[in-house]
Amino acid sequence: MKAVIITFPGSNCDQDCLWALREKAGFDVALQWHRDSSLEKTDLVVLPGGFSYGDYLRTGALARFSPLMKEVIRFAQKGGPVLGICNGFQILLESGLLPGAFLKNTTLRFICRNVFIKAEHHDSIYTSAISKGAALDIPIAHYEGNYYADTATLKKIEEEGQVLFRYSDKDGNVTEKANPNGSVNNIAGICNEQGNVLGMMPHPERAVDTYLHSCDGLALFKSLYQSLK
Amino acid sequence: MQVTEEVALEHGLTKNEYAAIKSILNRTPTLTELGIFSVMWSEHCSYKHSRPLLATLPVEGERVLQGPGENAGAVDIGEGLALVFKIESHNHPSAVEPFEGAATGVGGILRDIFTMGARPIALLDSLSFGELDNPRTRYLLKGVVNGISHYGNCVGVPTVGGELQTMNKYKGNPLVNAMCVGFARHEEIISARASGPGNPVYYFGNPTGRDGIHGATFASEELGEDKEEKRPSVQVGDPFTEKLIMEASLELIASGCLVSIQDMGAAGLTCSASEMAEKGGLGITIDLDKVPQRAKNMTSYEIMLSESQERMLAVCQAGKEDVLHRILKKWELEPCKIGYLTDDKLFRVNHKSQEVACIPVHDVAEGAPVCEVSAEKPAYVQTMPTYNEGVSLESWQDALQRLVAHPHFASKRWIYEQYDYMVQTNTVVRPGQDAALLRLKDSDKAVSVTTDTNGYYCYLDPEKGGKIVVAQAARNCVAAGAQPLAVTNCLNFGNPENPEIYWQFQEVIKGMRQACQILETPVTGGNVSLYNETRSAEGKVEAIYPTPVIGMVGLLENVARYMTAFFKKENDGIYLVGKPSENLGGSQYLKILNGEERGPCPEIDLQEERKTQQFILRAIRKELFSSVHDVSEGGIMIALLESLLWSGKEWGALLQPDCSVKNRTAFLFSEIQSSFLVSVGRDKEKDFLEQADQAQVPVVYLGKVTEKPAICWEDDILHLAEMRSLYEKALENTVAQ
Amino acid sequence: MKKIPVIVTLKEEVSDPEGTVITHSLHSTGHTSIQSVRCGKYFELEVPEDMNQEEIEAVCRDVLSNPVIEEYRILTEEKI
Amino acid sequence: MKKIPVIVTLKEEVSDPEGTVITHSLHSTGHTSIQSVRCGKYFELEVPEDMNQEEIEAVCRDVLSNPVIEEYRILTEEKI
Ligand SMILES: Nc1ncnc2c1ncn2[C@@H]1O[C@H](COP(=O)(O)OP(=O)(O)O)[C@@H](O)[C@H]1O
Ligand SMILES: [Mg+2]
Repeated sequence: MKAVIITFPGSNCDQDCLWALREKAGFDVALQWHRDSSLEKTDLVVLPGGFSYGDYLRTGALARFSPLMKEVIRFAQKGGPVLGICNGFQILLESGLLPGAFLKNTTLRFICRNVFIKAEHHDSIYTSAISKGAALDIPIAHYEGNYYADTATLKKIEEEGQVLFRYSDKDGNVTEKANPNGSVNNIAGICNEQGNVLGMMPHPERAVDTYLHSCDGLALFKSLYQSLK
Repeated sequence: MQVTEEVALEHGLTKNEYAAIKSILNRTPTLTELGIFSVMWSEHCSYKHSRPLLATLPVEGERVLQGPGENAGAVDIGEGLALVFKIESHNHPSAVEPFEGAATGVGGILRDIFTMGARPIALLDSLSFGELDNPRTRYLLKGVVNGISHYGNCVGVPTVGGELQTMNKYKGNPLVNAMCVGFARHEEIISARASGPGNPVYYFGNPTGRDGIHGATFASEELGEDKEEKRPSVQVGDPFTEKLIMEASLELIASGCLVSIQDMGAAGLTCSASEMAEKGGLGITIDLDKVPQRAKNMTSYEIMLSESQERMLAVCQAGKEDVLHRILKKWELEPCKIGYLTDDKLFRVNHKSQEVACIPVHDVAEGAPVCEVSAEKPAYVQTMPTYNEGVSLESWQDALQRLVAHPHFASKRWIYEQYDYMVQTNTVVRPGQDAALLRLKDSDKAVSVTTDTNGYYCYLDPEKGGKIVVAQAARNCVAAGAQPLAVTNCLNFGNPENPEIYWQFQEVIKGMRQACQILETPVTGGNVSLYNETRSAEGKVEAIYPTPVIGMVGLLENVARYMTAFFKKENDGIYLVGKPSENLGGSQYLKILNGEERGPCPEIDLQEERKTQQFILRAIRKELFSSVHDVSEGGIMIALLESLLWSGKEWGALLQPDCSVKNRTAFLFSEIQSSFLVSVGRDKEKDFLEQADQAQVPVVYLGKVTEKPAICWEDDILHLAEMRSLYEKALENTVAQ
Repeated sequence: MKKIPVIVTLKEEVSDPEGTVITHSLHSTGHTSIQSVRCGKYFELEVPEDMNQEEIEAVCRDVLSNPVIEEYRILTEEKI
Repeated sequence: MKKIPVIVTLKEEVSDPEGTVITHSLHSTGHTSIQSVRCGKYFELEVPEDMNQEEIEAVCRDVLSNPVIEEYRILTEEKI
């Protein structure tokens, strides 16, 4: 099983994703520089977290012009799985692979801490191995993770089951108190209509062994590994 | 412009120094030369007030790979691995533009680490501010934390620890010190020492602008077209470029194409070029027309003195230029060859086909005359009132309630949750406890990192205070199960030309020296920040407390054995390892609750400290403890409360000390040294007590962990539910008001 | 050369937490007559005199702003 | 009520890394005729018609900008 992680200038979770996917989830992993003109043959593309282009202009806004993004978009359009984490999610929105936009957290502060998220359904390649009803204990670390979509878009992604993760309390209840950043409907992760592209703000690669407070991120990588087999 | 003595004085040089410059050159310096001397001979670059005292600190040890003198120190941690670390201040810029001031401080300390060939793995910040009831102080704190968060998060180095102390002595002059720790294999460590005459010198990173040029108190026409106010002393940080130059530098070093590398920090191109040449006993020639420039029509003076951020200088091995070009291009950086090394030991600067400076390298880099200073014991030390039993005390419950609501003691969550403390996925013990602990993925090892300070103790008794800060940092490492290895330090003081301040400086160093020797934690580097004082409206000058900040690294051979500070099990016995006291001298209790400064500073016996620390480390290895927390400010009471709250569980404690206690409040809040609060499983108690006895370490039984969320001592009861919300929310609420 | 000033603001229906916080802090420091503050971004483009207006619009629309949440306005240019 | 538009920019001598990176990106996507972009902030204050001009200036100077690195400009106000 092969995964390609794309490093943009300013990405800083590429090595963390590499370690988690290779050492903990059993993927063969290659890092590709954003300037490369062609995408290696792969089963999965990961857009990692960080501050591509320093988050200048808008978060994720400048990375979408990277040469390799054209290839990633083509790969996604052909149904290839693309996982965007944190800044990767922001890039997916800016490049139009997913709907919506991000605003600053309502606290107007960067937030780094573990939160709980709940999978909305288990029919996705990203959630099939997550136990039903479980709330996953996974870290967030972002300043602009306040998901926004206009009413029509929101209605559509809710109806089509595109919302894959919501912030919840530890028992899986989706409450206002459990919403760390003001995201509409507690949205933490969404996929496209076909279900092959997922963007999520929480960092599953930061919850993959006992020294890291939680192993719950593994469930997502396991889902992928099994579904893509 | 004609250089005269008057111009030299305006540059902050003394008459003697100006005379020395003229005799070195055998002529009147050019303006550019004068500028070069003025920054290189400033306190910041030359340590002319502190050098003789710093020389007394112990710098040697089995594990020291690199002591003071390079960009950062380095220690061996076995298996061919090393830690590289250093601390720096950014006090002044942060006081005028908190966001950018603090951000660029982080940028500077990161460069000190990666120019050594080490990958930065952790950042820490030590913050000393005035009380937060002042709106300006709150504005400054918010800006500083935001700036650190912005820069550190963006470059992808976790900020895993730090501290915040709030006392009004820092109101006009807050302290912002940042520490960085890096990881390297021995063979990757590179020096800033240049070698090989003829080797090309390259510049990369951001272009040079007119920012940060100080000493420039001239009429502006003489320096360029622009007005003084357009030449800001604070720069804007660019963490994005920093990340690129970090990756590029590490790749350049690994490729073997470099001879040496240095960042352009304080005193910019002047300092980096001359120091690199000096370390190698060489000369250097640079051509300013080749230096990338952001502003138009910059003079040679301006280019040499600019402190624009995120700029690097590297000496390449002749013949390997293509490797350098390829790596820099990959990281989207432009290689600019600006000069070469020479063997004439001269620092030559050309601009517009003219030589604008020609100075013997050694004289400019190392030749600053040491300043004559005298020390005088200040009167306040003798007249400071001391604690006695007549001082009125509150009940311990009321006292705790009030102290926990004070930012000095409240949870620092509002700060550290703004920092990405998890990136790189090595943070085992997160901020919010004692020292942070990072595992090293390539081995079983883990490292503890901490910064500690206590300006108040150092004010009451600088020598004792100096000892305590080192001991306290070591205790924080020990509590995590890590052996303290070495120290970096940032000495924040007032004006050293004032004999009373100089006395504080000298005494603090005396104390630090003894502690570093006895605890075997040599000093591998540091930074000095002087002139931290403010002038009040009435013209009274007030200095900050003498504030040494200790940054320490420790080593845990087996990460699986790491220890944490919070209680783990009901019914575990709670013990004090150390000697209790009822002396409240020097305590935050008196300072915050009674609003009184009363000595004496707590006693410390360094041999006792060492014995206790070694006992704790051995006992952790033998798995005798459920939890270990050091006792520091706020005494046993604060340590106990933190051990309870940090568990995240709704537990309490039943206190039944097996020693005599005259006054409970004094007993609980006395800031005893060389002690730890530990919890021990019932099945381990016997073993623990025997081992302590053998080691001749004093132990007092304090009570046990209970199911009921309250601290009870006979009829005295304090419920914890409210304590928790006070503790968690106090800082955020204070800052937000 | 000329300078083109561009303002990008959040659409009216999008909430502006930053503006809210600034308003709040103005009120708490006594500037109570300031009803509200909204925040946006400002850009100054330096372009040749004869630059094609359509390209400028395209840059504002496709790069400098995100049409999901923002709108842009080009102010009157200045010669430099 | 009236609306007061305020622009805060970095002083000319201060580096503007954001503007530099945006410029660079525009060039690499073919918008090479855009010489440079500088970034700033934009604020829209809603205030009473009769609001004291000095207070507005004070807010711009002391709250909305930091004179150490920034300067502000008040654009022509609009009735609302
Ligand atoms: N400015 C800060 N930045 C990051 N972490 C901080 C800061 N201030 C405090 N912390 C964290 O909060 C915890 C408690 O700090 P402190 O009370 O100073 O600890 P101690 O007294 O044990 O040194 C530590 O883990 C520390 O790293
Ligand atoms: Mg501690």
